[in-house]
Amino acid sequence: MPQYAIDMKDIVKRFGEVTASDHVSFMVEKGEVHALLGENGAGKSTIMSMLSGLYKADSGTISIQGKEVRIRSPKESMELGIGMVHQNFRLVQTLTALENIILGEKGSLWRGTSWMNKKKREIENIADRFGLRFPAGVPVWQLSVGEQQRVEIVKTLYRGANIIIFDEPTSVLTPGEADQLFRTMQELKQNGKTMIITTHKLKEVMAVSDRISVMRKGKMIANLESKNTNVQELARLMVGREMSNGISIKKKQRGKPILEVEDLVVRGTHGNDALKDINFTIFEHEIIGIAGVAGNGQKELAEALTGLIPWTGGRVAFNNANLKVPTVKNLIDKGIAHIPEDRMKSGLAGSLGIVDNLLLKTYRTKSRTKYGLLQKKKNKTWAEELIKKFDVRASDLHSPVRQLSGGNQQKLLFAREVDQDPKLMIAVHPTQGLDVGATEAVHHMLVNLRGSGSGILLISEDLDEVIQLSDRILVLYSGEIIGELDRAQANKEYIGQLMAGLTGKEEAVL
Amino acid sequence: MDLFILLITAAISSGTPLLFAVLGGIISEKAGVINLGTEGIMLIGAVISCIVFIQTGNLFVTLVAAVFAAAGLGFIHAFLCISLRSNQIVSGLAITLFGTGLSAYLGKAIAGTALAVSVPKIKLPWLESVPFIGRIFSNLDLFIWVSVALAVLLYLYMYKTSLGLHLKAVGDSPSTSDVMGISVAGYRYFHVIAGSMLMGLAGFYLIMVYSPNWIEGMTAGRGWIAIALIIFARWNPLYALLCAYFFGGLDALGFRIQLFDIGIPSYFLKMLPYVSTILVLMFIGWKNRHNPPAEPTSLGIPYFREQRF
Amino acid sequence: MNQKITAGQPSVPMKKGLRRFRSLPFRIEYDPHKKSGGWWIPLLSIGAALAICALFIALNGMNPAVVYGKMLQGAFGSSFGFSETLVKAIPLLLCGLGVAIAYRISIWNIGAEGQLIAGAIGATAVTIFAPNLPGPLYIPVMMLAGAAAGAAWGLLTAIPRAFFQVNELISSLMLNYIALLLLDYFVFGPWRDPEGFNFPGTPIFTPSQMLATIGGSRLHFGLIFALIAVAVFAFLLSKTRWGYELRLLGANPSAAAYSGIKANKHILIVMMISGGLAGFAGMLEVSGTAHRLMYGISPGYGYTAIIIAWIAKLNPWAMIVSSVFIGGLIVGGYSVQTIGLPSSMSLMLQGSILFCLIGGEMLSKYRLKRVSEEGK
Amino acid sequence: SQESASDPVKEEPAKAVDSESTEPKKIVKPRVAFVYIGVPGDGGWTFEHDKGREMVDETFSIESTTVENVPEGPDAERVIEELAQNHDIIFTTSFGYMDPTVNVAKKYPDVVFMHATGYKTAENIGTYQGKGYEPGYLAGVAAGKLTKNNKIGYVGAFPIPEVIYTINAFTLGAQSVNPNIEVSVVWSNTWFDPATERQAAISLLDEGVDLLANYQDSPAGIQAAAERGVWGMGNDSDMGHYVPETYVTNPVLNWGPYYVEVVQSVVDETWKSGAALNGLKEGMVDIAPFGKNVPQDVQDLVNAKKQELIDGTLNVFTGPIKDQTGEIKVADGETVSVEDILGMNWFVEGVKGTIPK
Ligand SMILES: Nc1ncnc2c1ncn2[C@@H]1O[C@H](COP(=O)(O)OP(=O)(O)OP(=O)(O)O)[C@@H](O)[C@H]1O
Ligand SMILES: Nc1ncnc2c1ncn2[C@@H]1O[C@H](COP(=O)(O)OP(=O)(O)OP(=O)(O)O)[C@@H](O)[C@H]1O
Ligand SMILES: [Mg+2]
Ligand SMILES: [Mg+2]
Repeated sequence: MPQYAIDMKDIVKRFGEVTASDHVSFMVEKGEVHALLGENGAGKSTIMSMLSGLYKADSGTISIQGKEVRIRSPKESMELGIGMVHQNFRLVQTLTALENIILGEKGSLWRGTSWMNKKKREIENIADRFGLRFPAGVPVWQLSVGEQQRVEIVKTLYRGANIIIFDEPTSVLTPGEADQLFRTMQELKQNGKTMIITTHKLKEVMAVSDRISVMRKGKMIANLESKNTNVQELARLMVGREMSNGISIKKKQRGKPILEVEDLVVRGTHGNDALKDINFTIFEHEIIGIAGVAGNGQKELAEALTGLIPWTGGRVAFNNANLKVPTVKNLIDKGIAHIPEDRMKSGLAGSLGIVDNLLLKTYRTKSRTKYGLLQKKKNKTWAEELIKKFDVRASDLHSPVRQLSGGNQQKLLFAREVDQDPKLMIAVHPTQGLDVGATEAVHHMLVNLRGSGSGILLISEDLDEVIQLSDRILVLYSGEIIGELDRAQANKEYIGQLMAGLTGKEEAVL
Repeated sequence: MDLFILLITAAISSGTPLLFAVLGGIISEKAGVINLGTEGIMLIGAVISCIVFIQTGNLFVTLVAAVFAAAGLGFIHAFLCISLRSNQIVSGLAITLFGTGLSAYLGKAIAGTALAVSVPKIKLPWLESVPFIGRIFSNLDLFIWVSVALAVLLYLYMYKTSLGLHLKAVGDSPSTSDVMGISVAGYRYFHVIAGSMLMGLAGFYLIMVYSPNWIEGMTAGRGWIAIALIIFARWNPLYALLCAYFFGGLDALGFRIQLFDIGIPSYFLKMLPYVSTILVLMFIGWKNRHNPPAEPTSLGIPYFREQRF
Repeated sequence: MNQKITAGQPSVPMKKGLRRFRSLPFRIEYDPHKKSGGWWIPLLSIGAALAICALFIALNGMNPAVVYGKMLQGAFGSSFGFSETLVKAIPLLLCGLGVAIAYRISIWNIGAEGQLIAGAIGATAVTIFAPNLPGPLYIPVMMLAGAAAGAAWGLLTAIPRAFFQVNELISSLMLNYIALLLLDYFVFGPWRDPEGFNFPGTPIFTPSQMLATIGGSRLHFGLIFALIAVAVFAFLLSKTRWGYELRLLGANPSAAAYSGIKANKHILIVMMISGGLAGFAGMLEVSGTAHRLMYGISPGYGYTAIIIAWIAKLNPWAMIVSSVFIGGLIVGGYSVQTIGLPSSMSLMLQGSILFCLIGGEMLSKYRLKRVSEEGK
Repeated sequence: SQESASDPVKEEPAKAVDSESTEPKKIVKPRVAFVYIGVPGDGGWTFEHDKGREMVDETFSIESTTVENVPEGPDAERVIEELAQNHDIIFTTSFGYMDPTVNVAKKYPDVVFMHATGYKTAENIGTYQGKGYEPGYLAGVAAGKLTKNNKIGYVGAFPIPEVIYTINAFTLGAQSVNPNIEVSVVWSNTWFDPATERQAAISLLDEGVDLLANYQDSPAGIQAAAERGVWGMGNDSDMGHYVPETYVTNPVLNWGPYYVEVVQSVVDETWKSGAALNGLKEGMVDIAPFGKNVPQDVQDLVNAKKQELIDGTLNVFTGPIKDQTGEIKVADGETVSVEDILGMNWFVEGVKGTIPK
């Protein structure tokens, strides 16, 4: 009988009405990399959080390294040698990356500059070693999501543990970084560490894991050896139905230009130019993909084009008319839709219900309000239709949308944005953190939108996604477009180089 | 020059009771708990000081008693806000109501009793000959130095020690602190109670040095001013020092302008500290318009580990 | 730095034989999903508060039952007492609504006191500067002036907040003191009743400047306006487009920005309404009860209003209850003095009731949770 | 005896209330109530009224009702009305209770209302007030003798006549023994805020005054003075115990005998409405016992002046009196009428300070 590093038996965990873990048993052998799969909301994070001491199980037993334990706090979990990379980053936004990493460290009370410098070197070494670089001395709120993810991982590695849990560590990493992380995991495995990982990227799962557990709706439904399975089977297990094999995109004749961007300059939060002399045009029936490592101006591009931040130079024309003082409201009225980078931060109001969230963009229109009064009844039926059409699964229309799973939140967002009949859709990381089923749904929605004549600006770090969906791909590097490819030219390796700032052209010239 | 020196002296003396309370408020809010009970806690500190001093005549015993009585109220606030996760605003207001009432109740018997107290003055003869600062600093009472030392120590504590880093983390992101093994409730309890102790110390100072006899409601709104000054000081103990003196100084300045007899009604002169605070804040706000607010991010929000955000 | 991966060494030492004791089959646990209890929770809480204070009262040598009886009777037991309680509840309710609307978009307005005073000054200004208006015009004009002055005072908080990032907690508090001093200036200075032997107050209003009262009591028609304000407030927030914008702004400011809502515009509007309501209350106070502007026109209504708003959880209808309740507590607090209880006791009682109310409510969110399910 | 000062509002003093005598109900134990603006523990205004109340309680073996901390607005009216429902006589002890008292008195004709420091009387309302300027003058005499540099400070509470005439009387008293003195006035705009009052005092002390008088109820001002070894005078009650070394004296109020007298007259059914303005002679006002370091000659001089005031040979506000601009305000030999004293809003020459207009 193998010695389990983790042996969870018959775990039940309820949140109010929801049973997130329904008599789940979960075993992880010593020294293996174990992947935990499941749809959004299947209960993966819940299981992991019970190991990390965040949640307390209602019933069931947990044994670590063969000893039955009761984990009552993250601290106790740490004492048991468990470390976790959290899906919702556990970072203090106002502290620097360095301070975040050393947070909670006991020992030296006095934090003089020399001590801090020593730690900084130590941490930069680790970051270098794992290929997860980030500026250590800058407050976290100034970092991009990708950088934050790297901090979160380095933090856990720095603290050390015998059992390391990675809850969706790769959803905002570049492919290169993800590969590096997998290599690190192999190395850790060699050192005898036990690891659990969740990710919605099934190829990654196959590459990195030794064994796989699959959950669905709070129940543990399968436990397999990686070498005895394949991506299709996993997808079917997770979703409970057969998955199609990607989407085929029909070639479309592009139409009139919708958005022309000329020499656009946008100032970033640090006062430097986040975007420099950007030029591109989006046509009808066209998806333009923006590839690039997070923090190279994607966020600013999306925000400038939706009126959230002003631009400092250049010209933007929409439907052949120059945009003068673009306000958010103005651009919404003109037909620009936006799927923001962080759906819970700015896309949705978590404490409000579905109807209120669906109204966010259209509440000013005649059909939603009349004489300043909300058309309560009408809006409700409208919302019901929308969530049916977009397959948003929710228990009722009024409970806070924060309770929806990530996938359903994203579908809700799409429902709202697509319902405006947008001429232009700006979608930022639209499938981040979504399970295979939800990702497929989102891709379908984007393709359908393209089919109906809209232009789409797709900003994503998922290269596969960009290559699969885009008619043309622009690569952003430090605020500039350093490469443009069309679908035929798209090649993962070459784009990867461009993303790293190597144009290659220079070499050719030389 | 003379006027200036006198004004600075007055600023220090009228800023000091505020300073204690502001420092108390700062550490409490740094941990994420707003304490609107300052006024009530100061009053309890004052009345207990008075009672104990009449009984014992010992300054140190009095101080300890005042500080611990204040800690008692602080504990109630901490329990309600941290363990029960109640609304911090209401709890603080309740502390003020209760503290005001209780202090009046306890002080009934001793009202009007003069305290024969002499707070030691720190004489610095070597400073006396220094032209400007000599006159200001060579003969201040012990507790002014205590308050200054507290401000400096708290500054070092908050910005230069691991505990201070943890404190900031707890106030900004309790959920992160929790997973990093920092006891959120522990830090919050400790700092709310310690903050209340400082507020009690403010009451102690008010009655022992400022006006050595108990009068009902003798804080006359200073607790509220202190709460406002926390924000003014941007949660920084050293700024708190400046802000308290700035506020105290303007308060004192008003009376002096009255003496110049330039025909501005005294009411308007008394507005001086309030109006200038707003104006200064507008200036600071304009300067910092691109920075995130200095306020602890989770101020006023109870923490529950299993809560999703 | 050695090349070995640091992650190999846990920075926290492993503990052998981690605390493991037989624990009870139940544990007490906070459950945010639990609906807060029924009507009996507040009653129970108030009961607990009364029990605590009974101790102090008994220590004071009095019978708690007698004291509480007197208190209840004083506040609600007679038409006189009840009408007085309502008189108190009017400004509390209006100011409570005012601060609540600001709190809904996370503007921590604690300046209702100053806004009320500004309203009182504004309404009185009408009587001073327009002594010859046709009688029936006075009340409406004074109402407008009061609300406008309160709104202007609210703007003084809103503008620094919207354009200079000045925390409204501090500016609204400072403005309270400024308003008080302004009041002092007027009543001790230029507006002092020349016939009044320098009593710090304006001349008494003429009958056409006073609000009509109901029956023989001092309860004035401000009550009707306060109730209308509640209804309007509730309607606006739940039924209108504007209410929706506020809801969104309160729930998630960056989502609001993303939908094209201008936060600053709403901060200005909301603070004008918030101040306007308090200013209106100020008008009612001078015209309805004090009948002149005088020193100390408000015994802290603006501050008490914060309590009114919070214990009603910002719900306008619930604020009717909370304002009458707190109003009764204050009125009853004076009543019990007539049987010898010191005034301090009523403050202590108010404090204890608040403690118990909020504590009791949260306590009801705890439940006994079964730790292990045997069998299965 | 109840000296009726000429009633400033009513045309004539109220005539005997005889509506009551049609149905005589003998009061055995008078039911007495007091409404206080502050708390007895304020050590000043309310403290003195409460001392008076104690005297009433002792004399009649009763326990009178007190309601403290009653704001001068709608609350006052309610409290007074509630008391009127079951009391025979109600003392309302702050100026701001005037209108509430009048309003309630209309509804309760059988109850006697006594309003301190007001000016509106009615058949069942009497007013009473001490001649604060008499002891104020005496305090000034002591101050004039004691000051060495002729700089005297005065922290005024609010710029109302009561305070203004006391400051004027104080200044006149000081000038009577020392024409060169100057009285600097600073307004604290508080009755009861030790920290502010202390700052106000310090601003004067920094100016170099060597004697400081205060009108507020808290001893904060004289305590600040004592720290610098400067003579101090308070107000309303004997504040000697706070600063025994530097205390001079100050005006005090003494309501007890008057209260007993009024209650007795109500019991005897001889009470009549009126506006009592009583001075040193009647004992309603006095000066506190001298501090232990006040030289005997100063004490003697003040006592002599006191006797003159009692005898009526000395009148505080007798001309010539100049105002701050140096203009003659009261001609030689003339005296200021009671109405004008009670409404005084100008400073005499020698006062440095402004009255906000
Ligand atoms: N803190 C919480 N409070 C309330 N309910 C929760 C909480 N955490 C999880 N749940 C519930 O548990 C269920 C499982 O959530 P969990 O986060 O474990 O899913 P997941 O498998 O990690 O999904 P994803 O792939 O989106 O991360 C959800 O349906 C949710 O209702
Ligand atoms: N505060 C909450 N209260 C109740 N249920 C919640 C709460 N937060 C999340 N859930 C539940 O958690 C489940 C999973 O949601 P979750 O937040 O994990 O989505 P998500 O997949 O994590 O999004 P992402 O992967 O992008 O972070 C949902 O089914 C939802 O019901
Ligand atoms: Mg998860
Ligand atoms: Mg999730």
